[in-house]
Amino acid sequence: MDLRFSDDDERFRAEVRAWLEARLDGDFRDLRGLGGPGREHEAIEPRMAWERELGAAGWIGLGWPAPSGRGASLWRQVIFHEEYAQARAPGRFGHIGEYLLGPTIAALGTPEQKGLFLPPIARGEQMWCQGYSEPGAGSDLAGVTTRADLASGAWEIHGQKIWTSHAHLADWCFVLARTDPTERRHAGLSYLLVPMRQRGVTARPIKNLTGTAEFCEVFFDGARTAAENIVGAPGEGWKVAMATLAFERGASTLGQQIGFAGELAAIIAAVRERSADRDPEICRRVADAWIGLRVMRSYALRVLAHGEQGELPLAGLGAKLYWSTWHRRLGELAMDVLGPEAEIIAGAPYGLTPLQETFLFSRADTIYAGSSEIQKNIIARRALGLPRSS
Amino acid sequence: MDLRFSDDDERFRAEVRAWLEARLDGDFRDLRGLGGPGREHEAIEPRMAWERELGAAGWIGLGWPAPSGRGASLWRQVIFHEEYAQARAPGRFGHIGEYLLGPTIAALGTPEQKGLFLPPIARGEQMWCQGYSEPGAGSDLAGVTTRADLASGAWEIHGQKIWTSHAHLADWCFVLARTDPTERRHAGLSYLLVPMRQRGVTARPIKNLTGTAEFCEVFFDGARTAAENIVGAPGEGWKVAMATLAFERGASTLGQQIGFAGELAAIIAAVRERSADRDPEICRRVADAWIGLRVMRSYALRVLAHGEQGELPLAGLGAKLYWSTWHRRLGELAMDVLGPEAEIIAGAPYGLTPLQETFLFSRADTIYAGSSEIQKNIIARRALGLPRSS
Amino acid sequence: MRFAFSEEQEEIRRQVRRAIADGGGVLAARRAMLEDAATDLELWRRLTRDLGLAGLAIPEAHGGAGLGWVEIVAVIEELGASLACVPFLSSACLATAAILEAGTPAQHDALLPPMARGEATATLAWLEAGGDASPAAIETAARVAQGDHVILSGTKRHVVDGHTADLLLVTARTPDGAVALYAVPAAAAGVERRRLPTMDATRAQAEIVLSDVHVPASSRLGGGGWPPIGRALAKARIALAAEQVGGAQACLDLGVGYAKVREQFGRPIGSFQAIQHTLADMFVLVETARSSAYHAAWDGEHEPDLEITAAATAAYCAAAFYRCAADTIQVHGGIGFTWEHDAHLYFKRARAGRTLLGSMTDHRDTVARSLGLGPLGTQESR
Amino acid sequence: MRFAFSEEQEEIRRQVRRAIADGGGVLAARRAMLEDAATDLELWRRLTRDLGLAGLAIPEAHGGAGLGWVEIVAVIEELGASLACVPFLSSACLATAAILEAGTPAQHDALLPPMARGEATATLAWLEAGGDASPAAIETAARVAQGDHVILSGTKRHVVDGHTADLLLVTARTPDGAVALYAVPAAAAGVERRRLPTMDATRAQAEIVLSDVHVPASSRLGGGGWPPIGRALAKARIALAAEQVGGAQACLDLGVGYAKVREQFGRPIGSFQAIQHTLADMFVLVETARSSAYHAAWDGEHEPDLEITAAATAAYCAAAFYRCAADTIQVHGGIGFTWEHDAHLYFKRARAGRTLLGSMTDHRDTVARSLGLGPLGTQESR
Repeated sequence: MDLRFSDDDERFRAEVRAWLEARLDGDFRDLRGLGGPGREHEAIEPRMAWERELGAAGWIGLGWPAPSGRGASLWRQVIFHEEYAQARAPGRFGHIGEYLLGPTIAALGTPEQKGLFLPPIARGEQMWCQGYSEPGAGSDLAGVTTRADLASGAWEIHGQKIWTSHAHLADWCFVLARTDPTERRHAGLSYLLVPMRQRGVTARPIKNLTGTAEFCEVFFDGARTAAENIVGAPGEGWKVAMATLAFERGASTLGQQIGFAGELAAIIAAVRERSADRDPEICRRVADAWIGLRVMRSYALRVLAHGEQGELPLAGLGAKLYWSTWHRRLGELAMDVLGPEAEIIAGAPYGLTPLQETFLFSRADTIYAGSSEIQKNIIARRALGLPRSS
Repeated sequence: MDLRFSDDDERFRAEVRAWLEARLDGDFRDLRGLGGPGREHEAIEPRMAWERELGAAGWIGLGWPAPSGRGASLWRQVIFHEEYAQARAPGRFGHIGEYLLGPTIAALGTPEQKGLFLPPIARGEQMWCQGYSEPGAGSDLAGVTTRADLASGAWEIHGQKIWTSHAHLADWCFVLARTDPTERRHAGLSYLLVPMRQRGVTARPIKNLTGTAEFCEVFFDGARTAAENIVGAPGEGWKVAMATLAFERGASTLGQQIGFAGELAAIIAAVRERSADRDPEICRRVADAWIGLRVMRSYALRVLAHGEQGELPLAGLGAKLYWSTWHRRLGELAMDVLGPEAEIIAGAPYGLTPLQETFLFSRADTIYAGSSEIQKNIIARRALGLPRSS
Repeated sequence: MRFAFSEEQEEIRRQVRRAIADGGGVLAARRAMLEDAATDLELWRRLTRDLGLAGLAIPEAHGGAGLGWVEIVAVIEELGASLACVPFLSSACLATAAILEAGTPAQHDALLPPMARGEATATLAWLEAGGDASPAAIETAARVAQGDHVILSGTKRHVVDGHTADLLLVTARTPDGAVALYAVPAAAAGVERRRLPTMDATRAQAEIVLSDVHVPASSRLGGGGWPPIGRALAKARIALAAEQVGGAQACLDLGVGYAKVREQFGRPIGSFQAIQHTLADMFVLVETARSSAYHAAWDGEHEPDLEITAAATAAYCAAAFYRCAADTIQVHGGIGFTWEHDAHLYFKRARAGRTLLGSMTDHRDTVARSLGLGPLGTQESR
Repeated sequence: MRFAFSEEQEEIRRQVRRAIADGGGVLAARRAMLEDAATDLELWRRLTRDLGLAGLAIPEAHGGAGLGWVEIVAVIEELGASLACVPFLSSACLATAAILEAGTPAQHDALLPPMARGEATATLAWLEAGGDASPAAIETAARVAQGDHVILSGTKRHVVDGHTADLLLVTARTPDGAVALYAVPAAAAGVERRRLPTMDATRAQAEIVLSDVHVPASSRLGGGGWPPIGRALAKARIALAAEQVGGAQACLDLGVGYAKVREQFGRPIGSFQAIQHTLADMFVLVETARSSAYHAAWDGEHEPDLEITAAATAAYCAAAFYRCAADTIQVHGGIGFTWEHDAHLYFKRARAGRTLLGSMTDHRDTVARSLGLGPLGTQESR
C-alpha cells in the first residue's frame, strides 16, 4: 500500500496546474466556478470557447489511446480532474463526447468512425449528448420504443428521448433505438449516431425545480442519419450502450469531490459567520459531512486502484448511491445552518444562492443516471448475487 | 372533539385503581414491574396466582359479551389497561386466552365451546398459546405445513410450530393446521383447539438474545384433540385465524404506552444522574422520544375512537410499525445516554439491567407479530391500494 | 371521549375544499405565486366574505364565528393540501391569536372586527436579522416620545405576508428592557416594507424597516411582555402543523396515484416493494402527524402546557411533511424534480416550514426544557 | 499510488484466517466467552507463538516483526470477522502503541520483547468512573514517595482485557496536574482487579482498583503527558475500525447467505426488494468503511493529523458495523434474535465498539474541533 503519487505524476500535476492557472487568470478569468450540475445554464458561449481551448492544448482525450488521445494512465486522468476542480475551471460541455462516446468509438467503432468523430471531439469542437431514457423507459432502458428504420441508405428515426443533458447545445447524439420491431426488450436495439442540427430533431429544455434547465426532451420526427452511423451491428445496441457506461471509469470522481469540498467549505464559512457552532449538533453534522467526504475519497481511491488495470471491481458499485446520498444530506445541512435565512433567495424572480442550488438540485442526484433504487437493485444482483426480484 | 373521559368512566378508573393498589400493596406486593415482553421468565408461579386473583375479581374478559364477560366499552378496557400499567402490575400470562382466543370463541364458537372454554379463561385458570408460525412459515402464514387428520373421533396432529409465546406454560393451544392436504395455501387449513399437556406435545423454550426465553418451539408428534375442538368448519381455518387477529382491538395499546413512559422516565433519570444533559444532542433525542410517545398516544386515541363502533380504521394500520420503531430507537438512546457504562450488565453470567433488556429485546419488536417489512406490505396493499408485489 | 370532527366542523371543511377546487386547486397557487402579492385574492375573498373563515377564532362579540382551534385545524389542513396562497396562517391564526392573547378588550374591539369581516389582514413581525426565534434577540426599540407617543425603530425580517398585511403587530424592546407588542398600521409613516423573495414562492415573507415610526402609546397591546406572544406563536404553530399534515397527505396522494399508473419493467412501479415501503412509511407519518395535530388543537384549548404541546406537534409535523415531500419527489423519479410537477412546490413549502415559526431545533429544545433537561439556556419570559 | 495489500500482507491475512478456521471460527469465540478469562487461549497461542503476530508492530530490535499498521489492519479485520476472543486489540495494538509512543528506548527494550514473544500481554487503563474519555477526567493520583517511588491510587474502569493482562499501563495525574503513564505489573501489591460482566461477552472489561500501589519512578513511561497517549489511542482506534469492518462484512455475509436460502411466499427472501435494498445498503457501508480503515492505516503512519484521521474512521466504521449488525438481525427475522444464532454476538460487539475507545460523539467532536468549530471545550493537551 502506498497512497502517494509518483514524482513523475506530481510533475504532470504541476504542468496541468500551471496551464489552468495561466488560462483562468487570463482570457477565461470570468469562467471560474461557472457551470456544472444544477448550473449548466451559465455562460454557455464562453464555456464553448473554453472547450476549444482545452482541445487545442491537448487536454481532451487524455485517457484515449493514441493517436487521437494521449493514453494517459488512470492516475494522470485523476490528477487532471483534481487540478481542474481545484482551479474551479468551468463545468464541461464536452464530457459526454470525451468520456462516453469517444471511448466507445475508440473501442468498438470502425476505422472510419474513429477518423470522423475522435478528432473533432478532441479539438473541443463537437458536442455530444446521450439519447437513452424515454418518457416510458426511465429506469427500464430495455423498454425503449424510439424506432429507427433503414431506408434508402439512411436510418430514419421516430420517437422521443428525455433527460438528455445539453441536447439543445449538442451537435450529435448517440441514440439507443429499436431497429428490429419484432424483437423485444434488450434485443433488437441499435446504437446510432445522429446529427442534432437537422429538421426532424427538436430539443426542448426541461425546467427543473431550481428554475433552470439542463436536461431536455428530444423529439425525433423523421430525423435521419447515414446507414454507417451505427456502432456495432444492428441489434447490438444494448451491448454497446452498456459498454459506453462501463467506459466511465470514475477518474472524474476525485474532481467531483473537490467540488463537494468547496460546497462544504462554504457551509463551514456560513456556520462561522452565523456562529451556528454554538450548537454542538450542527458541529457534529458538519463533522459527519467532512468524515463522509473523506470516506468518499478513500472509497474512490481504493476502487480506482483496483480498477486501474481492467474492469472496475464490484466493490465500487456503491459509488453513485453513496455520493448522491451524501450530497443530498449536505444540502439539508446547509439549509439547517442558515436557519430562517435559508428561505431568502438571491433575487427575484427565482435567483438561487449556490447553497440553495446545492440543496434543491441534490434532490435530482438520487434520481438521474440511475436512481438510488436502481443502484440498489444492481448491487443486490451483481455484487451480492441475490436472485432477480421477479 | 372531546378528549376527556366521562365522569362515569372516571369512577370506573378509581375503582380499578383502588383494587390494584390494594392487591399490589398487599399479597402481591413483590410482583410490581415483573414480567412483560423480554422479561417473561420472571416470577412465573406468583404471576399465575395473580392471574387467578384477576379472574376471581372479574377483571378478565372485561370486554367480552355477557354472560362470560362484562361487556365493558372500549374506553373502559382502555382505562383498565392504563391503570394496570400505571400500577406496574405484572406482565400477563392470560392475555392470549383473554384477547385472542376468548373473543374468537365468543364470536365464532359453538355454544358448547363457549361453555367449556370461556369460564376457565375468565377465572384465570386456563392459559392459552397461539400455534400459527412455523419454521418454514414465519411471515408467510399460508405456508403452514402442520398436518391434522381426523381419525376415530379425534384430530391427530403432526408438525412443528415456532415463536409460540408461553407454550411451555400453556394449557391449550389454538393451532392452524392443514386438514385437507389436497388444497394449497390459504385453503385446506383448520383452526384446532389442542390441549398442551399430553404426550405428543413438546414445548421447548428458545433462548433469545437477552439470554432468557419467552418464545418456544412446539413439536406436535401425534398429539390428539377431540373432533369437536375446531372453530369454524374444516377448511375455514384461515378465516378464523384472521378473525382472531382482528379481535385484538388495541385497547391495551395505551397501557403499553404507560410502560414505555416508564422506560423513558428511567432514561431521563439516567440523563440527570450522569449530567448527560450537558450535551444538547442528548437532550433533543430525549425530546424526540418524548414527542414520539405523545404522538403514539394521539394516534392510538384517534384510531380507537374511530374503531369504537366497529372495524378498526385503515388509518390505524401503522400502529405496530410505529411503536416498534420508536421503541427500538428508545433502546439505542438509553445506551448512548449511559456511555461506556452501557456495557456493564447487572451481574454474571448474563443478568441485564432493565434498560439493557429494553435495548436488546427491542430488536425483536420489529420482527415478531408481523415484521416491519410485512407491516409495510399490508399498509401498501390495504391502506394505499397498491398492487401486490408479484 | 370523542376524537373526531363534528358534522358542523366537517361541513366547514367541505366548504373550504369546494372553494379551493372551484379556484383550480394547486393551479391557482401557481398563478398566485407569480404575482407581487403572492396571494390568491379570489380564494381569500371566498374564504372570508362568503365563508367568514377569517373570523373563525374571533369571538362573536367582535364579529367572528366564535369557534376555535379545532375548526382552524380542519380549515388549514385543506389549505395546506392545495398550497393555497392566502393569509390564513398569518392573519386568521397568528395575528388573531396575538391580539386575543395580548390585547385588552378595547383593543379586541378595535382591531378584530375588520379582520373578521375579511376587510383587513394582520401579521406578527417578531424575527429580526439572523432569524433567532428567542425573545432575547429582539432589538427593535420602542422609545417614549412626548405627547403619549412611542417611537419604533428597527428591522423585522421573515414577516409572513408582511408585504400585504394592513396591520403589523411588531415586537419591540421598551426602555426598561421588556418585550412589548405594538399594533402598527402598515401605512404609518416610517414603515418601509419589501418582499423578500423566497425559495417557497407560495408563501411570501417581507422585511419591514421601521424608521422612527410614531404610534400612540395605546397601540401597545395589553401590558404583558413576552408570554402572550409566546402563546400566540404556540397556537400558530399548531395551525402550521395541521397545514403541514394537509401537505403531507397531498404528497402521499401524489405518490400513490403515480405509483399506480406509472409502469416500468412492464408493471406499475407501485408493485415494487421499494416504492411500496416508501409510501407505507409516508402513510404512517401522515396518520401519526394528523393525530398529533388534531390532538394538539384540542389540548391547546383545554389543557395547560400549550407551548409544550405546540412545540411537540410542530417538530413532529414539520419533519413528517418534509420527509413526505422529499420522498414523493423520489417516487416520481425524473418528472418529480421538474418545475411543471407540483412535487417541488410541496417540498419547498415543507422546507420553509422547518423554520417558519421557530426552528425544529427550537421546538425540541422547548420540549427538553420542559422535561427539566438543560442547561439549554432559558427562554426569557418577562 | 497503490491501494492494495502486498502479497506478503495477504499471506499474513491468510494465515490468520486459517488459524481462526482451524480453531472453529465463531464457535471458538462462543466457547471462550463462557470462561473466566474470556480468551481463546489456543488461538492466541497460534497467533503469537506460531505466527508472531503479537509483535507485528514492534520493531525488530525489540523482538517484533517490525511491520506496521497496514499489517495490523489486515490481521484485525479477520479477527473481527470471527469475533475472536484474543487480546490483540488491547495488547498488540493499544498497549504496544502506548509503549512505543510514550516510552524511552530503554523502556521499549524492557517491556516489548516479552510482548512480542507472546509471553506477556499488556493493556491501557485510562477510563475511570463515568467513562469520560477526556484526559481531564483522570483522577487517579500519582504521589511521590521516598526512595524514588511513586504511589498510585485510584480506580480504572472499562479496561479492555484488564483482568488477564500481565502489565497495566495506567494513566494518572501527577502532583503538578499533568497526566502521566505508568507501567504497573498486574501482580503488584495493591492492585485489585475484577472482570466487569459485559453485554458483549466476547470482549472482557475489568475494573482495576489501585490502593497505594508503589512503583519505581522509572516506571513512568517517558515524560510526555497526554499527547503520546492520545496518539496511541488514535492508532488503536484505527485498529478497532478495521476490526469493525471485519464484523460488518461477516454480518453482510450472514444476511446474504440467509437471504439466498430462506424461502417465504414460495421464493427466496433475497428476491424481495426490501431485503435486497437493506443488503445493498449494508454492502455500501462495508465497502466504504473498509476503504476508510485501510486508508487510515496508511495515513496514520505517513501523514500528520493522526488523531483526526483516527477519529473520522472510528466514527464511520463504528456506525457502519452497528447498522450492519442491526440489519442482519432484521433480515434473519425470528432466528436472528435467538441466542443460538451468531447475529446477536456481532450486534453486541458492534454496540460495545460505539464507546470502547472513546464514544462516537467524542470522535465527531474531535473532527469538528479540527475544522475550527466550537466552542466544544478543548482537549487537555499537557
